[in-house]
Amino acid sequence: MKHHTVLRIVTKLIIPLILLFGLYIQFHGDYSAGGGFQAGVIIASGFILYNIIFGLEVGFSILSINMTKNLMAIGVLLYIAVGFMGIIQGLNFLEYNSLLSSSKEGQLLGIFLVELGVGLTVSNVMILIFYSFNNMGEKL
Amino acid sequence: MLYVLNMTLFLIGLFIIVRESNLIKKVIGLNIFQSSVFIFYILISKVEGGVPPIISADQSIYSNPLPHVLILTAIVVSIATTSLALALIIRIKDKYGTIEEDDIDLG
Amino acid sequence: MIPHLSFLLFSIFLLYLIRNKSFSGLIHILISFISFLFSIHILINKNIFLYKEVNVIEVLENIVISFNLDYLGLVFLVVSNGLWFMTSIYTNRYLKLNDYPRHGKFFIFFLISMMSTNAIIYSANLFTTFIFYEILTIATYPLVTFKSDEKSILSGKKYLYYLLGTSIIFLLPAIIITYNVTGTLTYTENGIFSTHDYNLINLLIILFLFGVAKSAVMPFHKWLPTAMVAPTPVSALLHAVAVVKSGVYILVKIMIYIFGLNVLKKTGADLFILFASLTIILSSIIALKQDSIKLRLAYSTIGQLSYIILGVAILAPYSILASILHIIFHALGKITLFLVSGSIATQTGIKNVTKMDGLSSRLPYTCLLMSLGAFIMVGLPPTIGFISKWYLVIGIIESNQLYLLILIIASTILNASYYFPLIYRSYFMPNSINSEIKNEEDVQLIAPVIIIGLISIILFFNLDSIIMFLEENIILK
Amino acid sequence: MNQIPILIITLPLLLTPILLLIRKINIVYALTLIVSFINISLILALGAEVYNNGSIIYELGGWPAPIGIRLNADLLSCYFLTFINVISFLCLVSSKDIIKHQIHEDNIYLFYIAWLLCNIGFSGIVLTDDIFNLFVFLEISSLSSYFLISQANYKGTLLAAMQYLFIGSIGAVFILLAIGILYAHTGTLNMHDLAMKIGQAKFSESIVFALGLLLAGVGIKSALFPLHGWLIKTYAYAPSIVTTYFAGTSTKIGVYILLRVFLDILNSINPLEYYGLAQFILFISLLGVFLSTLYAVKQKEVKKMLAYSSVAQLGYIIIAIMLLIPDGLTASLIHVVNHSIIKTGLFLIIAVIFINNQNVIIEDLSGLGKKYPILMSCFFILGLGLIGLPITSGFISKWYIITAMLKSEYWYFTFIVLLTSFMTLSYVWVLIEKIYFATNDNDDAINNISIYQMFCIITLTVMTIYLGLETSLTSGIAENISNDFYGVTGK
Repeated sequence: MKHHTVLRIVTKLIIPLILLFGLYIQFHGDYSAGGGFQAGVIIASGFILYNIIFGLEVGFSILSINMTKNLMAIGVLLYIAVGFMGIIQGLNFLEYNSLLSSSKEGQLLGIFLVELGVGLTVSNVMILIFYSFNNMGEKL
Repeated sequence: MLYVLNMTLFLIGLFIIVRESNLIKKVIGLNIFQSSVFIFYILISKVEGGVPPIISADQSIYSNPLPHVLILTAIVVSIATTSLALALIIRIKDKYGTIEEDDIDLG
Repeated sequence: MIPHLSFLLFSIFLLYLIRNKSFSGLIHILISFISFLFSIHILINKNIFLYKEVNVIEVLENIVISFNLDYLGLVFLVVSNGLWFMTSIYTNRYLKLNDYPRHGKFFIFFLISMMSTNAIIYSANLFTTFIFYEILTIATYPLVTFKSDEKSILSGKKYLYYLLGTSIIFLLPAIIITYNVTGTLTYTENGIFSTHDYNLINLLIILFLFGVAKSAVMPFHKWLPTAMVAPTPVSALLHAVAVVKSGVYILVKIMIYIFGLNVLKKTGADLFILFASLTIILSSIIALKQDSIKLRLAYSTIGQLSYIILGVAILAPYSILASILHIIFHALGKITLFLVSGSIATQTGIKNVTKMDGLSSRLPYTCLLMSLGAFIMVGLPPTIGFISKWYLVIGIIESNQLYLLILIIASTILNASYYFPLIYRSYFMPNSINSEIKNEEDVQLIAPVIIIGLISIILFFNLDSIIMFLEENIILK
Repeated sequence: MNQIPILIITLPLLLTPILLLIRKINIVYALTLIVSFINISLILALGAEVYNNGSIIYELGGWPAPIGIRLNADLLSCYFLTFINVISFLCLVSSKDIIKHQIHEDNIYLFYIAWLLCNIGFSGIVLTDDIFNLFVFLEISSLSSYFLISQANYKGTLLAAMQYLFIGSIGAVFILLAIGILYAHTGTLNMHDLAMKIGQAKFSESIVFALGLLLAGVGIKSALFPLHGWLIKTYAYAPSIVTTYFAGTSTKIGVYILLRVFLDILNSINPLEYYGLAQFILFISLLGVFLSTLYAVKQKEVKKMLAYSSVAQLGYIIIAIMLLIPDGLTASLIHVVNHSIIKTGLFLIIAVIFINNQNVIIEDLSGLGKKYPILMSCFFILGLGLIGLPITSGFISKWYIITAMLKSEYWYFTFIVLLTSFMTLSYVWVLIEKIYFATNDNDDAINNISIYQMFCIITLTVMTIYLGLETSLTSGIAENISNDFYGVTGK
């Protein structure tokens, strides 16, 4: 669809906005509506839009299938690593209070990192699903 | 009344899953089926006169936020199920050349 | 007890290691001899060994695998181990003459069967008995199907379904009910039932009677004739002595030590008498129609086993004495007959009664032994079979159940009418098939049988001591 | 010590992304095994702790209930955890040589990830103290199990996976809806809290509706009689090692949920007694036991035969529970473990010998007794266990089940149990006869059974005999649990 000029221009204009909105949702998740799940899906939708318009080859050059898998894994790892921080410091799993000196800031940092992990994983999973359905030959 | 509608949706979904032979339609039925339950959760979270549960000074009645959170998880599960089902359907199409359950010949 | 059992267990492994060697038969003889020595040792030092309970492992709450020996068990122990020794000599020769493959396997399972028989004799409670009862069934299965042809596999299946099936459907629930009602399964003097719920006891009696199908009480007797496809030593030792006798032994133990004679006096003894009498008569009638020697013997066994049950069920001291004597005497007589039929089949190929014409000229000693066995079975003097029947009659008179005399007389006539054709044909009918062939009688094959025959004759003239011993220790207790 | 419950879930969870990054078969295999092994030791430690000092409650993120999500490791959880993880470990150990033949090499790491996720799901279901979390873990395990099942390249595999997906999802949604209704009535999702509040909640028809939904959902998961169709297909068409794994675990999870929900959480309203549910299920299960045993007798395919036998054995378990007496619960708990071990062993032997063969018919077993003497003696012993003959663990469970039935008001049904166990004898014996007496005409080469697989099978066999002689591990703990269940409510 590269030759649809309107689509191309509009897409180029709109993708930064989508990503920005995704990031907004991501970072505001800890004290208002939103969070990693929604943000991940929104960011993925921006990326998928890009793929639809400019073709899969371009998409792969930015983010290959293996890369999405790796990022997915890293997202989960981040989540669990934060969880384990609590255990290492002698508290319960996912207890963030001790991440920083004051418990309130610790809470903030903890939920932020966890949401980041969730967002990373969700967006990459969405992209991966998109990729997989595109190359039907390749197995999930 | 809403609950009745909701349960109608529930039964429609169930009916499609059981009745349809086309696997894609079955997946759609499954989605309707699941959505009806999600809507049920949203219905029970509604509090008379409540507003969205974002804390502000001039409001004291909120809708119950917990079911929303729960249903978020359930939606994720539903997405996973759907995508897995679709992936399976693609492989079924590859292997048997059809997605009509009745036409698949195992013999 | 424990050394004896562990010796047998150890021997299984020994035999497994040498299973492919030709001398495994000799080892088997040696093992059986040592086992026999063990039983003699226990007999001599009975004051040390008897009534010493040994617990092995507590499986469930209050349910322990444990061993204990009483006088009743002692009698059976000596008989079965002695006959095992004799049969093992015979078996070794028999397998060689008949060219059976896989000797090693045969001896292993034979040994396992005898070990379980010994364990059944030693067992101190119903639970232990049940465990080894099942092991005995499974261990004899490969022996029944030893020929591995279609017929024997089919018979083996029938054998297994009958024995395991009845034990699953009748015996197991009977044991569980007993445990739940009484809280124990240990064999105790005078029984463990104190309940007066006679319906329950009658139900249990039926369950036990059908459940211990090894005692071959009708209607679950069919396995015994089908098991006759097995090689003769198996039929002889296991299906005339070890397996069926342990079935009867278990029933006798259940009657005396689980229900207790006092309870049986009030209710239930009639049930035993009813089924036993039916079995005695019906099996004799069926035996009349059998042409195959082994099948005739099998149906005769079914009838004779019910004599033992009948004897205990009459509940008079002398009838119980008769039962115990009959365990010994029937074992001696029937094993003689089976071994003889096996030697006849091995040496001449004759398996049917109608083909036995003039056999005595070909196998004189064998036929002599056969007549001896037949006399014991019918119960004619001067053989020991007469003694047990004598005491049974005394018991019947003592307990005033005179109608049973008719039964005894009828069954004796029937016994005679299906045993005498064997003797008549082999001695007095002219040999139809080429009478010129003079068979050499195989010494190794016939020697153990002669010994058993001699023992039975010697026993007849030295009965006082045995009866004294039994009276002192079992009846008067 | 008190971190153990979460570690049991998170350690494998931590491993999954790492595996996703590594993808090398051998390392993946080794790491999976190591983590599973660590898990088992953790579980044993946890079990010992719980047995001695009572249940451990773990608050995720330090939030107290009912706000936070908790894990609750009580005796029942530990009991299920232990055998599920041991079976998972044994199957994993023997999986390597089998799946190499069935799955494309590039996907093997995904296979192990899915396996781990499935096991995490099982562990999570058993450990969680939050009824919604139970649903989430259930879905985690179900989704990964759909994936695992679809990995074989047999003819009907994909369709079987698809059908399982649909019916499994329907079951899950039923459970979800039921949870929603319960939540609407009580306003809590925490199991302890729910257990307290459900008694005070106003009675209404919708609770009955929720119970029905729950029963249907759980019934699907545990292959309760009329809902067992998926089990036969999945067992027959899944990769053989997955069948082995599921035979011992997945349906038992259904049993766990049944126990947890109906006998623990909802105990205060006596759902089973009050609505006559117990009797209904009891009759249905009796019918189910009888019919599925009959089907098993008629089956020509070994895997389907064993699958029908599983349905029948699950029927025993459900029947024992539905007697609603402590002995019944004890019996069912004992049978859960014993049957798992026996069935896993049987399926594992089939899986190891017939690596590429989905359609194993009875004739294929001909003459195996000579080819694999040790394996087949294990098969024989496990078969005896399935029948329930003495000195195997199957005997102990049968003893308890019959005892329980005789003690209950349904003693006259004992006859059906006895009859079906006789029928079990008949179909097991058909196999054994084939193994030892039939001569085989096709000279297939003897598979190389690796020493690990041998080790697993022998371990399972030895466990069968050990649990048949020394019962304090099963019946002792099971009695404790059922006393807890029935003691507290004073029945």
